[in-house]
Amino acid sequence: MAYQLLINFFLAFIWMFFTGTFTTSGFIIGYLLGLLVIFMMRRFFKNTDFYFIRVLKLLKLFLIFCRELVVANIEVLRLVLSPKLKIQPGIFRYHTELDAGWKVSWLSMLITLTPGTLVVQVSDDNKTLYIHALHMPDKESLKQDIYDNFESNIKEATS
Amino acid sequence: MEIFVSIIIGVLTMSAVYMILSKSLLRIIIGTGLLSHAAHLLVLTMGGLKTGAAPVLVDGVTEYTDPLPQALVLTAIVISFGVTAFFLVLAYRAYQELNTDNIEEMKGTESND
Amino acid sequence: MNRKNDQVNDVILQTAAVIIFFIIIVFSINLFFAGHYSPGGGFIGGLMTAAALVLLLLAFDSKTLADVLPFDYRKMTALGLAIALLTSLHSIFWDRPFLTHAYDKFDLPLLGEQTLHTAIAFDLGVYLVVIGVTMTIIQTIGESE
Amino acid sequence: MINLPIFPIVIPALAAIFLLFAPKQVRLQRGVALGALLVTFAVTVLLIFTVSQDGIMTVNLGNWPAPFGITLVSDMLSALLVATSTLLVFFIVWFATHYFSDAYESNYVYVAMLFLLVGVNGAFTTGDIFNLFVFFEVFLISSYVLIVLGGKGVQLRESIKYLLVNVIASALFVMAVALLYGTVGTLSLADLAQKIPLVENQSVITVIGVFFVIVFGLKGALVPLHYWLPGSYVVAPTPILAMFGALLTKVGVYSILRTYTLLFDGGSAFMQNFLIILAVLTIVIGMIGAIAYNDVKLIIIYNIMIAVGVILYGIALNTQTSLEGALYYLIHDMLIKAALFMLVGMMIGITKSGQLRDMGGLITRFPLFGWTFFIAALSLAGIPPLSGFFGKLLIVQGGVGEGSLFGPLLILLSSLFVLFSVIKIFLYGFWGEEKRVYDGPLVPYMNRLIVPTFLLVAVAVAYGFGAEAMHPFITQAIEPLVQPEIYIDAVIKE
Amino acid sequence: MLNIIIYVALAILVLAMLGMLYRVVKGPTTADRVIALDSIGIGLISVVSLLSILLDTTMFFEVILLLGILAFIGTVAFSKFLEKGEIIQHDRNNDL
Amino acid sequence: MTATMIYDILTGVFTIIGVFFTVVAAIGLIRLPDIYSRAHAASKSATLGVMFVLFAALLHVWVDQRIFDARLLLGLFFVLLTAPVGGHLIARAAHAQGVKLWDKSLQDALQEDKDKGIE
Amino acid sequence: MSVLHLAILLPLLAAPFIPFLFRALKRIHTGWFVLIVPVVLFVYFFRFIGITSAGDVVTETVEWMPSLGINFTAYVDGLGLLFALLITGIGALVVLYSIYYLNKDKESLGHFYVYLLLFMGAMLGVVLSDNMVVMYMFWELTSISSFLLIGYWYEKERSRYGARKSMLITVFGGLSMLGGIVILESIVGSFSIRDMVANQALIADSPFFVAAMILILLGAFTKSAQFPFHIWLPDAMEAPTPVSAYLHSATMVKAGLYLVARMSPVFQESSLWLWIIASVGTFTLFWGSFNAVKQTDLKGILAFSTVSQLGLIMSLLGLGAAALHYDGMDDNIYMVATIAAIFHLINHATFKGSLFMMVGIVDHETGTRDIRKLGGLMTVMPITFTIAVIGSLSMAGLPPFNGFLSKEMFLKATTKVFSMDFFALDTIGILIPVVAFIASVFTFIYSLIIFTRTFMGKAQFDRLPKQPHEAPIGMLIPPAILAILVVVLGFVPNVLSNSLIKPAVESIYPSLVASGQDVKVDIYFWHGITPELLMTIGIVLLGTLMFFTINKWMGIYNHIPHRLTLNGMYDGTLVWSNKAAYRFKDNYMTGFIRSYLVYIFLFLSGMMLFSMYRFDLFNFSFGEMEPVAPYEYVLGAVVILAALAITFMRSRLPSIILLGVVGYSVALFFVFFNAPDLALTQLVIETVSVALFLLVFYHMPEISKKEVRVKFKIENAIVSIFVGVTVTLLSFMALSNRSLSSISEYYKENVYDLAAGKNMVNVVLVDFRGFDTLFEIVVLAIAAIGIYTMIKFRTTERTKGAREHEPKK
Ligand code: NA
Ligand code: NA
Repeated sequence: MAYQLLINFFLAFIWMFFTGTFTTSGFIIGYLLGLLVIFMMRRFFKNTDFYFIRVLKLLKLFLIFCRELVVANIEVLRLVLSPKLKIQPGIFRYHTELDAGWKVSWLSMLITLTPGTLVVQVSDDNKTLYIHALHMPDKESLKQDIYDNFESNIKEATS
Repeated sequence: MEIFVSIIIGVLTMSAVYMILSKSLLRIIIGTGLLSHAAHLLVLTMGGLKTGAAPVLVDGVTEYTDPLPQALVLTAIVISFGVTAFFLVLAYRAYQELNTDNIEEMKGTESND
Repeated sequence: MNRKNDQVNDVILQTAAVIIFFIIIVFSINLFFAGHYSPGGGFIGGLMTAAALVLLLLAFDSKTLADVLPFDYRKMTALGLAIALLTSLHSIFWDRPFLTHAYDKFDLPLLGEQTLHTAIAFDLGVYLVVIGVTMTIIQTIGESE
Repeated sequence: MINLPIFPIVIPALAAIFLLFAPKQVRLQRGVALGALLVTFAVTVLLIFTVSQDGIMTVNLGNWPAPFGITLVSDMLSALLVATSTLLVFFIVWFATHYFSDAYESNYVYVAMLFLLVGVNGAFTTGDIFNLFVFFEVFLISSYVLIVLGGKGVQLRESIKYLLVNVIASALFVMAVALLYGTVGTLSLADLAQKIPLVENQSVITVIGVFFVIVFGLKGALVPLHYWLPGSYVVAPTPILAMFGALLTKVGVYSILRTYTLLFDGGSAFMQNFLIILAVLTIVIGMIGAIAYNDVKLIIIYNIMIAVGVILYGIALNTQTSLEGALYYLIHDMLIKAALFMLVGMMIGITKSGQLRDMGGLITRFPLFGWTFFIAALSLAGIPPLSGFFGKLLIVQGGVGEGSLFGPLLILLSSLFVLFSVIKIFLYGFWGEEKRVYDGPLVPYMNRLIVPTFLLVAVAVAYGFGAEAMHPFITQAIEPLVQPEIYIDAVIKE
Repeated sequence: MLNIIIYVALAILVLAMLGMLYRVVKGPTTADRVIALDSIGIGLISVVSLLSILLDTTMFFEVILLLGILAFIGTVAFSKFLEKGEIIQHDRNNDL
Repeated sequence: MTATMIYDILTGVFTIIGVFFTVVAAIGLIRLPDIYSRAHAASKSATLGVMFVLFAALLHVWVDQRIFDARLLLGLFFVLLTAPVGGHLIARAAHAQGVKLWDKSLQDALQEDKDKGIE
Repeated sequence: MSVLHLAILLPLLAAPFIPFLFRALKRIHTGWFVLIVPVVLFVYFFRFIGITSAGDVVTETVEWMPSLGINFTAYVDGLGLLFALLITGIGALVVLYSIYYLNKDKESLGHFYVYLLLFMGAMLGVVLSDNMVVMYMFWELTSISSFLLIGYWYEKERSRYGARKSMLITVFGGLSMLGGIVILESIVGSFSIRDMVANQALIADSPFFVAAMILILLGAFTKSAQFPFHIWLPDAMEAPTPVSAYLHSATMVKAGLYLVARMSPVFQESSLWLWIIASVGTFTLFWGSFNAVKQTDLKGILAFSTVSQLGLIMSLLGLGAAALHYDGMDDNIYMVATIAAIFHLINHATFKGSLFMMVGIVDHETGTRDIRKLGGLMTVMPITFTIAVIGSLSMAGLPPFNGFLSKEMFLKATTKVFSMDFFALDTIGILIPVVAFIASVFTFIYSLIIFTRTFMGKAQFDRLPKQPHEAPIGMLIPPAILAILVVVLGFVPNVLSNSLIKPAVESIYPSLVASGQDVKVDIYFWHGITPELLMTIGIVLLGTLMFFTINKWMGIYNHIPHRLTLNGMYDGTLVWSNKAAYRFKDNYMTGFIRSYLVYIFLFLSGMMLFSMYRFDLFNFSFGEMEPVAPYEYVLGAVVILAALAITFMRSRLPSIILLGVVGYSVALFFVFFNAPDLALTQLVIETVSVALFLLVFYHMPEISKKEVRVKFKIENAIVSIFVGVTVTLLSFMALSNRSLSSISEYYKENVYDLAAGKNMVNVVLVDFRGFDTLFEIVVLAIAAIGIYTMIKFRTTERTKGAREHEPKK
């Protein structure tokens, strides 16, 4: 993916150099042209997918995240602002299948950013996340949500 | 505005002096920090507050706040930072050597005999 | 992994720190160059660069930082002072008062018309001193423990 | 060379910066520091002669017209003090190269000493009240570094007090500058002097002036702002102490001299009376202190206060004669105090104690040392024709000329206390029976230390004998103090 | 109109920050204080943003980013301080 | 209704939402029972609040001065990036310090594992 | 530089060569080289007699510091010449004597003769300088050389004690004299004594007249050992005997007399002058003789005797002033006092010089000076005995010696007091002859004691440290010469009359000389049966009676407790002043920085408020100002609350956090004040500072929870409120008085065109005021270096290279 990205940037600069337009718009045009070239040549890069697909997957992840952020924030709002605190917090374990530290980090950040859950600690082997939940009477469904919304998408985007 | 800030400066000075007169070295250093805040605010106040836009030239703006006190305060802030840092480390070293941060236990001995 | 017991997994911090480091560095360079025209300058730029370095220190450790960026910050301080002083000094060779800055507008390839100003060099001195000083202080204190 | 006034500041700074690159090379440190100081001194001599021929030199830094930039002003007063300070630091560093162990020398001691000189020379030269603050900070932070160097427990303890007082003083300095800027709207000393008469209510300026005197008085250890002085000075290593004693309090006194004559002399006698009271108190407390102790360092330290009080009295009178005296005395005291601190430092070095009861008979083994001390002591006491005399004479004359007897007689009486205190050191340290055997490698070592010390005393003696030769310079230095227009015109050229 | 909204918003923001300050002072644990401080830092960003709107200036946008950076570094430092007692480690794999 | 007015209204709305969330964060900080719960309020309600306000400022500058200010966008991104890390670190530090969960909490898996010596 | 100058400076110029001679030529006694100097000078000055006796003076001027009015004007008149001859003449004899007295192999003659020559030169300078500053310089040099000579055997505690005492007292006097000199200069506009004499009327009219007189007299009295300053003289006897003979009897102590004589023309018309000098002199005369009797050390007797004799001469100089108030022109009966003073000054030099040398011989040959051990030496030391008898009897005032003549004149002068109908002398002044009579009785007694107890009575040589025998001839020659002079002057006193005494007296009465009067000096033995002769007979009778009944009344001396004696007071003062000064310091220099700061803050606030009150600056008028926005009020409240809250915090973390709150709020204020650069900087600095606080204070203890005294808190609160209010009021004051506009307009107008920048603050920082910034970063750099060394370089931990200094190879 990095290789492809590099080539794309290189193409964008080449474009700017040829046209003599050293501006943001010049770069964007060059970039898009380069993207087109790479897409057409995608079979040339063996064993790897066209990188823009991954970008799209990441975009999807981001959108899901945004949705979760809003939905969950409203949920927290309800909890916090209700006259009587009806929360049942606690820390639970979440086993992840992600295989690299940075992926686990991203997952943790997403989990933490969405309300109601907060990663307290990552185990040494990067396999277990200790998550604090504001309201966890049904922790299995929480785990499932995390997996469905984030982990699976991260897997997909980075495989 | 200047009157209000002058009062703030007075309160800051007051707290600063109170802290400086206490026994704990930490409190004393905090006091010096407060005192320099007071001094810096005083410089700005003396230059006149909010008489115009931020002193960065922008087309069409003619009234700017006096840049000189700002520059002076900037210099003063940096200097007092350097000194405070030094002071802190001195306090730390003094604690290591003397095993106290109580200024009263650091009574001087101007020995005679 | 061979870690002592109290060393907990900092993977999240470290992952984020690397990204944030670059953001801060870019920001600090921007602050440094923008100084003459908008808020910023060598001083605040230097502090931001130092902040970026401190973030690495926090997320990793001083040995790691020293391996990656083998600077002697005391010498960096001295270098900064030398640059600032020599920049101030250059004018006396033209028999102008000390600290007289010179500037001119140049048309540079790629960058277009730019004002080159010896004040920038002076500010570079300030920038280096601030980094050097901040890092010297922090490293010295850090290592004393 | 229009930039001449900048060099006494820049050369030591360049040397110090250069030495920052090679902290562990002790020989390089010594050589560069001494070399730079010699060159600087040569420049200051050139500066003195240039100023004496062409009048006040000014440098509008950055080529910005005064009062918009910072202007350096080398009048004769500034040039003389800069030259004296540089020469002193040269001797002190020379002394230090033999005095300090390598561990000290490789821990930036010369760098800090050079920067201290930078600050002092800058303070003497600058023509801008805020820049004065900056230079104060330069020499203060250098002094902080020097005073804690070595990090013994007592040292750290007393350094805290020293720092604390000075940090407070610095904040007050900023406040004072703020009030002045708020009232007059400018920072250049000359411009201030020019605009202050335009301020509607002159008494506001007097009040701000009192604030400034208190700020500078804290540096100059004027009673009742002197409490920090004895304790913190006594813990500093000898060469450091020599620098502090000779230079730092004097900068405070210089600042009062400069601002009082230039800015705060108008309006009422309030200011003058205030200064006279401070001077008298300082002399009296100094006298009491000087006779109270049997610790050689402390004795000389309290003598600093006496000197400061005497000089301040001359300043306060603000007449041609008294100012001449104050300046004569100021330079004398810088030279001789440094020498005396070096001398008592050597005594401590030999006997391993600062207490007189542990000393005795030094003159038998070290005659040159003993006589050097004796001459220095007499000079400090103002025995003619040694250097202390003429300044004191002029100050006393100034006081009598103003119709006052109390001040002049007090100053004369203080000489007796000075003599009493330093002769005590001579009697019990140098005379008397030998308390220890001072053999071994100490002898050649002391013989090396005595060289810079002796030469410094010789300079002081020459200064006394050459009082006449100095006189034209002193007169020229006083001119802008008596007639501020000279200063103003030199800086603000219409 | 917008100015009034901003004014009111500013006032509310400051009040909210005062509430956070309550937590700073009250504690009870240091971590509570740190997190409240972090929030105040974030709140300051909002304050400066609103002030920029109010004063019609872009002069303070650097301040915004700076606040973010400082709040973050501050939080990291504080939590390291709390957790490890030292903020900067020499060599985390070998020392102690 | 001019475009400027619409933009102004949008700016106002974003501001109000942002401030609202900040207030929620403050209330959360005050009301919630333990440090871990409060960390939630701080690390997301506050974040969301500031993001809205920043967006309002971005919009305003864009409309008012025709500047799309990258610094604000960068700031937005930065807050988004750092908030979760900060929240995580504080919670972890508190736990390492031995700060107990609220007594009505359901479970503390981390403490269980620490006790077992796994973590 | 004239020959005269060279002559005066010759001893000083010769002094530096002495140590080299001493070291180079071990075999020859250094004294022989030194002797050349006084001999040559004596011969040189002797030639001046012709000039001065003709009423002329010699003046030579070397410009030294013309701009300060200090020139080395050598001035030889009768008075100066008399002293110059005494200094060089006695000097020559003393040097000769010292050659035999001091062993060249045991004593450090290199030092001794340097001091002696310094003294000789200094003394010549004193008596031959017209410029009073130059005279003062030489005056102090005599004190210093005396100090060095008294402390010659510096290992001995008594030597150091005596040296210090003499120096303190004489330098005190010297400084007083300097004060007087400066006052006189301020009146006359010149340091020249002749100018002062010429402007005597001007001085007399000055309001500072009395002050100047008293100050000058303090100089004279201390130097000439007048009561109560005489106490240094007996202790000065620790000096080697040649020194005692020279400095402490013949010359230095007479410098005070010289000064009084020299300044008489300036002051003597005042009644106070006469009164002070006459009464101090007379009392000293009594006190010295009274104390001499109880001494057991021969040198002690001589020391008090000298005090007494100096008092005598002093009183004569005082009484001589009456001459100016007497209208009878030609036979001025009061002038006899002055003539007697000058004559006795010479006589005293001869007999006291010989007596000191005699005592030196006794000491040298027997090893003691204690009259309780001595006795019967007459048989073994006949020559010495003869010298002693001549000297003593002359001192006692018996004929046919010179002492008799001058003593008679003295008594005559005192009786003249009866006829003085001015200055109230005819009433209370009657005490003067009475006291003089009593003193003379005691003088008679101790004079007898000197030679009877030493040379007569029972010999007890076994109690002496050495077996006594007559001294070597070289040692006897100098006292013998003096003794011969005693006799010769007794018989032919008038050899001196016109050559030395008359010119000297004329110097004292320039106004009389100017008015054409003639000083008649005619000294002769027999005046007939005069009151003074009757007094002398009475003295001899009463003295003899008392001498033989001495054991009956010696007890009176024991009734004065030591503490109340002047010596006791001197010692007590030194000890007490040291202790009291220390206790005083202890009381306010507590070593507590807090109390120091309280003083400093109180002084600051008190002074500022007082001066504002003094100038009535409390009515403020602010003019128009920007209104405060609501959010600014809120932020201000935050700052105030946080600042106040800090003072109540009892643990470190909240304190630091609150400090951060204040810092951040200040940064926010900077935003309000349109200071973006400041806001940026303040934010970062505040953060770094807080981080440093945490870093450092992690290792320090919690703030002590120990209950702090309420009083302490209240004190602190009062001081801090005081200071806070002061600062606010100062700010109000400045705000009310902003009449001038700032220089900043210049930056706004020129920042882009001339400095190519837009951010004014930044351009000010790197360009307009780049110099500030340059040294601001220097401050930062030094701070960092300091922090580095503070942590890395600890002498306490390592031993190697840890000491401040150590010997180097
Ligand atoms: Na050395
Ligand atoms: Na060495």
